[in-house]
Amino acid sequence: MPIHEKSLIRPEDLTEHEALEIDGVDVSGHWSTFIETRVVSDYNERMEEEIAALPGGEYIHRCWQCSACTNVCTVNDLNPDFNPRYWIYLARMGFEKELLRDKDLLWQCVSCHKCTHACPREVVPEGVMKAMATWAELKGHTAVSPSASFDAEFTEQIVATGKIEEGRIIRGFFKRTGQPLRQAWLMEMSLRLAKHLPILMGIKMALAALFRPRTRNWGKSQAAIEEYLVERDAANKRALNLD
Amino acid sequence: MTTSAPSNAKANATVIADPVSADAPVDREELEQIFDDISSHPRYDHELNGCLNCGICTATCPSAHYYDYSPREIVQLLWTENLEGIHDAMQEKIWACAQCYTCAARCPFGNSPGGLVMVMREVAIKHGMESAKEVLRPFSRVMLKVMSTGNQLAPNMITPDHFPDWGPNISKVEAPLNILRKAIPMPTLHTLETAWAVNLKTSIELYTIWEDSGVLDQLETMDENLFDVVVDIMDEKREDYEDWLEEQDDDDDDDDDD
Amino acid sequence: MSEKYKTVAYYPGCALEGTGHGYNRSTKAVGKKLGLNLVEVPNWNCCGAMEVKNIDPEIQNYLSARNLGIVAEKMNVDTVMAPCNGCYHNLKKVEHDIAKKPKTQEVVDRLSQKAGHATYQAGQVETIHALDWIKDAIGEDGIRARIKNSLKGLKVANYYGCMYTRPRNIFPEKDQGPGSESTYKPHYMDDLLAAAGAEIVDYPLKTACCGGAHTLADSDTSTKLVLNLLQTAEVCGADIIATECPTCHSGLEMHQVRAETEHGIKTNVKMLYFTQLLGLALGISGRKLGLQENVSDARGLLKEKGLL
Amino acid sequence: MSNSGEKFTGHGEEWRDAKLSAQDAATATSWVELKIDKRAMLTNKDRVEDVRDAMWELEKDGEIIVHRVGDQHEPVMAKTLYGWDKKIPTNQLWHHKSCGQCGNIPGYPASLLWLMNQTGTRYLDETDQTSCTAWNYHGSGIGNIVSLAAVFLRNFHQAYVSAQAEGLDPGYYYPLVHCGTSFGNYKEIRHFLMHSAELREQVRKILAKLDRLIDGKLLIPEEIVHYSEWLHVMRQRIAAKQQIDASSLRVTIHPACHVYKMVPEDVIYDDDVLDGNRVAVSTGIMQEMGTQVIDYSTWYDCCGFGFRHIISEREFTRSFAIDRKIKVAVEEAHADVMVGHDTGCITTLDKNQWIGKAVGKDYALPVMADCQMAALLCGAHPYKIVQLHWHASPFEGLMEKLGIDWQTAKAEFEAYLEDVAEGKIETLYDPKRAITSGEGYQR
Amino acid sequence: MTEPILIVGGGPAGLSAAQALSAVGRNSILVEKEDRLGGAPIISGYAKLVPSDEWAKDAIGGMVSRVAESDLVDVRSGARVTEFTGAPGAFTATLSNGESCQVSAAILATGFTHFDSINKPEWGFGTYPDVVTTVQVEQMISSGKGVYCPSDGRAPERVAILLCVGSRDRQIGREWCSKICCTVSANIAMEIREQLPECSVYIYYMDIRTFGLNEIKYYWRSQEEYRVKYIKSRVAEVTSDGNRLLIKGEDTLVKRPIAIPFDMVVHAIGMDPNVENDSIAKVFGVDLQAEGNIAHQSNYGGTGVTSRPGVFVAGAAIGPETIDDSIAQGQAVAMSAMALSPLAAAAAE
Repeated sequence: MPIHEKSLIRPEDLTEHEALEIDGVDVSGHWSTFIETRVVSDYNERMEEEIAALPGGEYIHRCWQCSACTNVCTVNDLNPDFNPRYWIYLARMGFEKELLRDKDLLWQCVSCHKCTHACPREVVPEGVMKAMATWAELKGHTAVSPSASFDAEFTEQIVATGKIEEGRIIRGFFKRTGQPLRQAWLMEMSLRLAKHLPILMGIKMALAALFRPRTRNWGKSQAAIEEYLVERDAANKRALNLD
Repeated sequence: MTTSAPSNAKANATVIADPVSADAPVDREELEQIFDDISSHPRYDHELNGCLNCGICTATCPSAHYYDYSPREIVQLLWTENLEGIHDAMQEKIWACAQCYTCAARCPFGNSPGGLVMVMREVAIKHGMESAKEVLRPFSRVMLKVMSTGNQLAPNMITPDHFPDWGPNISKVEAPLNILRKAIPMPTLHTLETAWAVNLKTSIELYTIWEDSGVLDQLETMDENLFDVVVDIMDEKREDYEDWLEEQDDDDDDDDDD
Repeated sequence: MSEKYKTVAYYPGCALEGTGHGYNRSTKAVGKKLGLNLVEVPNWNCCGAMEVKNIDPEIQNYLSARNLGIVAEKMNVDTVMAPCNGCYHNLKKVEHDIAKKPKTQEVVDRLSQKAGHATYQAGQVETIHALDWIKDAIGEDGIRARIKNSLKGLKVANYYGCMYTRPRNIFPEKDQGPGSESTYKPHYMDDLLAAAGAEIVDYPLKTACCGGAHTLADSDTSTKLVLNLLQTAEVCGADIIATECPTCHSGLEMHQVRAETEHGIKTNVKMLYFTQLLGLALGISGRKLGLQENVSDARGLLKEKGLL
Repeated sequence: MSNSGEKFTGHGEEWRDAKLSAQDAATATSWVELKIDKRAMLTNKDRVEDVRDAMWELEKDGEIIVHRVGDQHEPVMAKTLYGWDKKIPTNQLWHHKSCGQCGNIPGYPASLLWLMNQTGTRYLDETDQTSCTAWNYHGSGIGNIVSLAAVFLRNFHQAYVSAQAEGLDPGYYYPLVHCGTSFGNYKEIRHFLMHSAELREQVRKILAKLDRLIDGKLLIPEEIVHYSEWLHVMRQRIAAKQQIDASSLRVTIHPACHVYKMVPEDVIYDDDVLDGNRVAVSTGIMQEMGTQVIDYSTWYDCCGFGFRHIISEREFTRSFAIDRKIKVAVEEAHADVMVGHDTGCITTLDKNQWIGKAVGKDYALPVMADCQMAALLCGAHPYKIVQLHWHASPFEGLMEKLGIDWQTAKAEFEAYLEDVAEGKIETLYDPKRAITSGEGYQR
Repeated sequence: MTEPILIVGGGPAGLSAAQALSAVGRNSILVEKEDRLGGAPIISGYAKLVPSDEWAKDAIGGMVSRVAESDLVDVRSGARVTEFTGAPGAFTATLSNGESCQVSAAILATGFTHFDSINKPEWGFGTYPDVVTTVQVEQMISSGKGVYCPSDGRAPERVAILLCVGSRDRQIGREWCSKICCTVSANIAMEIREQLPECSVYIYYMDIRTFGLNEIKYYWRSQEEYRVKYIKSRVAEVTSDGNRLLIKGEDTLVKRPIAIPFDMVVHAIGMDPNVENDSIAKVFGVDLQAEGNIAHQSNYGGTGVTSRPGVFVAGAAIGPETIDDSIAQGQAVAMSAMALSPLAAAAAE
């Protein structure tokens, strides 16, 4: 007889044998199905420290679970599984397995800062979510997210020249994430713009694409930032016990 | 979304639909009737006083070990009169409860979440809910047994066919069941069809209780076939008993003749 | 009219040299018309936007601090105006962090020293938004006095986005009672455009998010959020959504197109920078305000309303 | 603080002593200037109601008649959770059997009756009784307070009048409930009955039809007594009959939820058993008989029976029984046996071990009831009386540890089965007494 | 000349009343059943008090010596009042040591009794040596030995503090909030973290009631500075696997059952009514509240007024109370007793 409340059990917690005979007795299927417990049996006390050490995570320990962040969250409105309050808690107590169930949601924060605005304890949930996403990437639980690719592309351009150019960002991002540049909606946008864009403007934008806008005498700033980034990268890895 | 987009037609105000499930919406009236039946149940006020949301009930709940089931949630749904949530819980969650009543032994407010689950199960049956029917289906064998004899379980029900998962050693001595039963040193247990020998009159008294307490009506709502079978068996037993009574009268008459 | 903000340092930021060019043009044109001087920060660099912060918040602070440092050291003004919400936010943020977090000051000092320029200390420069600039320097009365072409009959929803108001603690001047800007229900743009004659619709999503950070990284989310903004504006009866940020503005435009091409959902509301609307009221030509550079082309509508 | 090795500290011989110095121990406990009675606040009945007080009121008002535990029942007083008294009758007992016990663990009631024979206890085991129907109610939801109450009072009425069949006065026998669920259910229902005039009226109507009223009134038992309570108060007398040394036996107790968690204020806690910190039954007799009672981390957990689950969702039952009980008893407590005091628990824990092989959880822990173990230690025949062959868990090793020659016993039993087939049946009491009315009744 | 005022109980409230009376030149007789003054903070060996952070032996000890040194306070320790007769202005108190005295009024500062955790056996106290109470941890700290597991003296690596032990629990007839345990527990948690920086401390709570400024100093600070973790869960049972203690709970914020190992479990025990309240009530002829504390009338007409004219009550004898508030009440009630007694005496003449 099948389990009536099956939707209340996670599939990975069920052990079933399609065909099984023990001591000459056929106990296939539900006759030998076992359920694994969902009880959390320990705290992982390293996890909070690890996330606190990553950029944005430093105030995670302040959270007292009032849920103001989740209540105001833009993305939570679209997807109730996107729950900063809950994730912060999981990270604090080290419920690693649980947090990883949502690993592909963590990066979807749109940085609207509503949570940071609402938080009575200045936890900066937005930063903590970024730190958690970074944690999941550095630990190898997730691939580099589109959002992180975008951040990297963006930052690299700034570090290199002191400024960004939007066309170059778009091209660089699509290249990094292996997407075609000729996306229908972008084509349509360009088309509409071209309809009424004066030729002069077109030329200017094309020039900007060729000759990257840059801040003069940027070299020393670039070197200083790059040095800091190497330091930071090493610190992140150290905090996570990675080599 | 923060405000509903105009293209989304507003749901009919009298119908509550779960935005993420494809299940048919339930009438508000039906939801209210269900809650009314729960909250007016004679057990209800005994079992629910308030709630501190402390979680001790779920902490100690065996079902919560395996199911995404939480007595605390059940209590909260009832205490906050969350009609949709109550209806939803009655589809699946209330059947996860193992009825051990550890929750009741622990609750600092003196609630009995397990008792509330029983109330909800009774009401699920009253409303002929599909969930209740589904749960009852595999239970019908023991149900028939208890309703028609007064014993929940009979020795001949425990067979390898029905309990392969209990292994090859249901009995460790090879002998026919009736012999093994007779080797029990209690005369009342020399039975196969019932756990102990039940007096015919006793079964009939129990049947009267089923009739007069509304249990038979419950059964009829849930499983008409089973209901018919039970009624047939009991009618027959009543006849047998009447016959026997008449015989007794005759015997008495005979005695008088002596 | 006060002398306040008569001359301010102008920090346009990267977007105003790209997709936000219309904002750049209209801001300068409006300033000129109002007799306010904008002096561009020499050799500025990107503020770091949202993205650098995600790599490391202190690098972003350094980037923003470098710009403030230039204003403090090389320009004879004590105020810098940033029309872009992102830039404005970041300059405000570094001001806050330098004042409150020793670590930020330490990193900014260290990197500035290595880069060979003066470091920035809290309190040297005041950062304002284009809205503060016009609101405080000219005010509603000043606008009313200069109207050539009232926006009467134009129904406008004002959209401020996230970075102009959140989080509260980096905007100590906001939420200070009557007259001050509100983080919960900002009104500077409403005040100015109302003074210019526009009919301001009650728009509940003034500070909702357009998903600008994920325009490319998670386009579906951005489209959903933008569509909600657009459809709600239409429900509220707006012809125009007035914007005050190049990222929000282009986000609304891009995802309006995307909703149409990818999901077949068409919306008609048009986006205009608030400076473009103000400029029209002040009698500046559409071309000088860069109306032709907007993807959502409002010129037909404006002609209908007799504003062009 | 328990800091003497003598006291129950849980884990048998290897348990670490607290090793507090006398001064530390004094400091640690000096703040308790006065040993406060168990749940002192509740001994004051102004704050928590004792349902028996409500019964006396109703009886005074002429609404009910209370079936008393009288001197003839030779009661022994026990202390309950709040320190209240509970009268446990020790003689003239009416066996209210358990469907699950009789159905598949017949050695359970047989051992109990055998112990009564050994201790000279008079009793009646008769056919005029039904299941309490609470298993059905908790499992399916079919049934209700009215039906449960009517079944309860019908059975207890029969207990009251049964002696008339032997020409004795009504009330001669006092009902002794075998099943933990019946015990919990009857107590719960008695509480509802005492608090609802409407319920009493509904039940009165039904019982009137069945001719089960006394002077038109409901008959309510003064005490609802579980067999394990009888065993507990009889433990010294039973231990006096012990024939087999059990000091090497590591016993884990599985207390039954419906015995000690339902209506907890009526449950026996004995200062001499586990320091009064846990329910006393089963542990008390096992300690009295010299076994090592071993604490384990899931002591408070239920068995996983689940009422409907044992029938139709055994995935839950077997998972819980093995993970939370059997595995812990074997791996943590190194137990030789698990001893319980309720039908469902014994069934669940006994029958659901073998299937653990399917997932590499291969345990073999004998499971039996306290009275079965007590009977065994008093020399009862492991097959003819204790009927261990009905148990699925292996018990042969346990018997070897106790020095019982099970092969010989089994051979004796197999030989006896041949006698049975020929109608030569041995019973614990005169079969005629089992029928008190109707067909087959002989005075 | 009016008779002295009788004060029963030498804890914070009683000491404070005596101090107040002697400050205005009134005589008092202070009867204490123990052989020394100080009440729970001294007799039970509290460590640092909240919210002053002063050691109990200094803070309360100071009060004791001020009272002991006062010529106007007649201290009778090791004695109980066995009889109390008369009327306001002219009462006669008989003591257990056979003495008797004439007093004009009485102040009952008889305090409370710590909840005895033995009455909540499923939380392991009395069964496992490493399950202790907040009072015991206070004693470990105040004795200078530091926090250790009683079973083998080792320093715990992980400690759980369970709040509301003996409070807010109908199962054991104690529905009240004991008011101070949240704050005291946060304080103890910080003390443990300070002494044993490698030890993690978790507090299992239903609500956190560090009222008023204690919020900052205890609840917030314990997290921000000491990284104490708070778990919203009322624990079901504390058992042992033979090595470590196991806490079984539901983390209600994650809606998941948890079973977490700990080295030491601390019961934040609540405040029961004084176990002797029945006899105290009988001797003084005052009413008790349903919960068992000494009943007092509303404060609007006078502080600490009991059902018997001329007999007043202050501090934890009324119900769970903080030390600071007990002290304030002691002083306030001294005023009530003083104001009443000359009037009553005059009326009696």
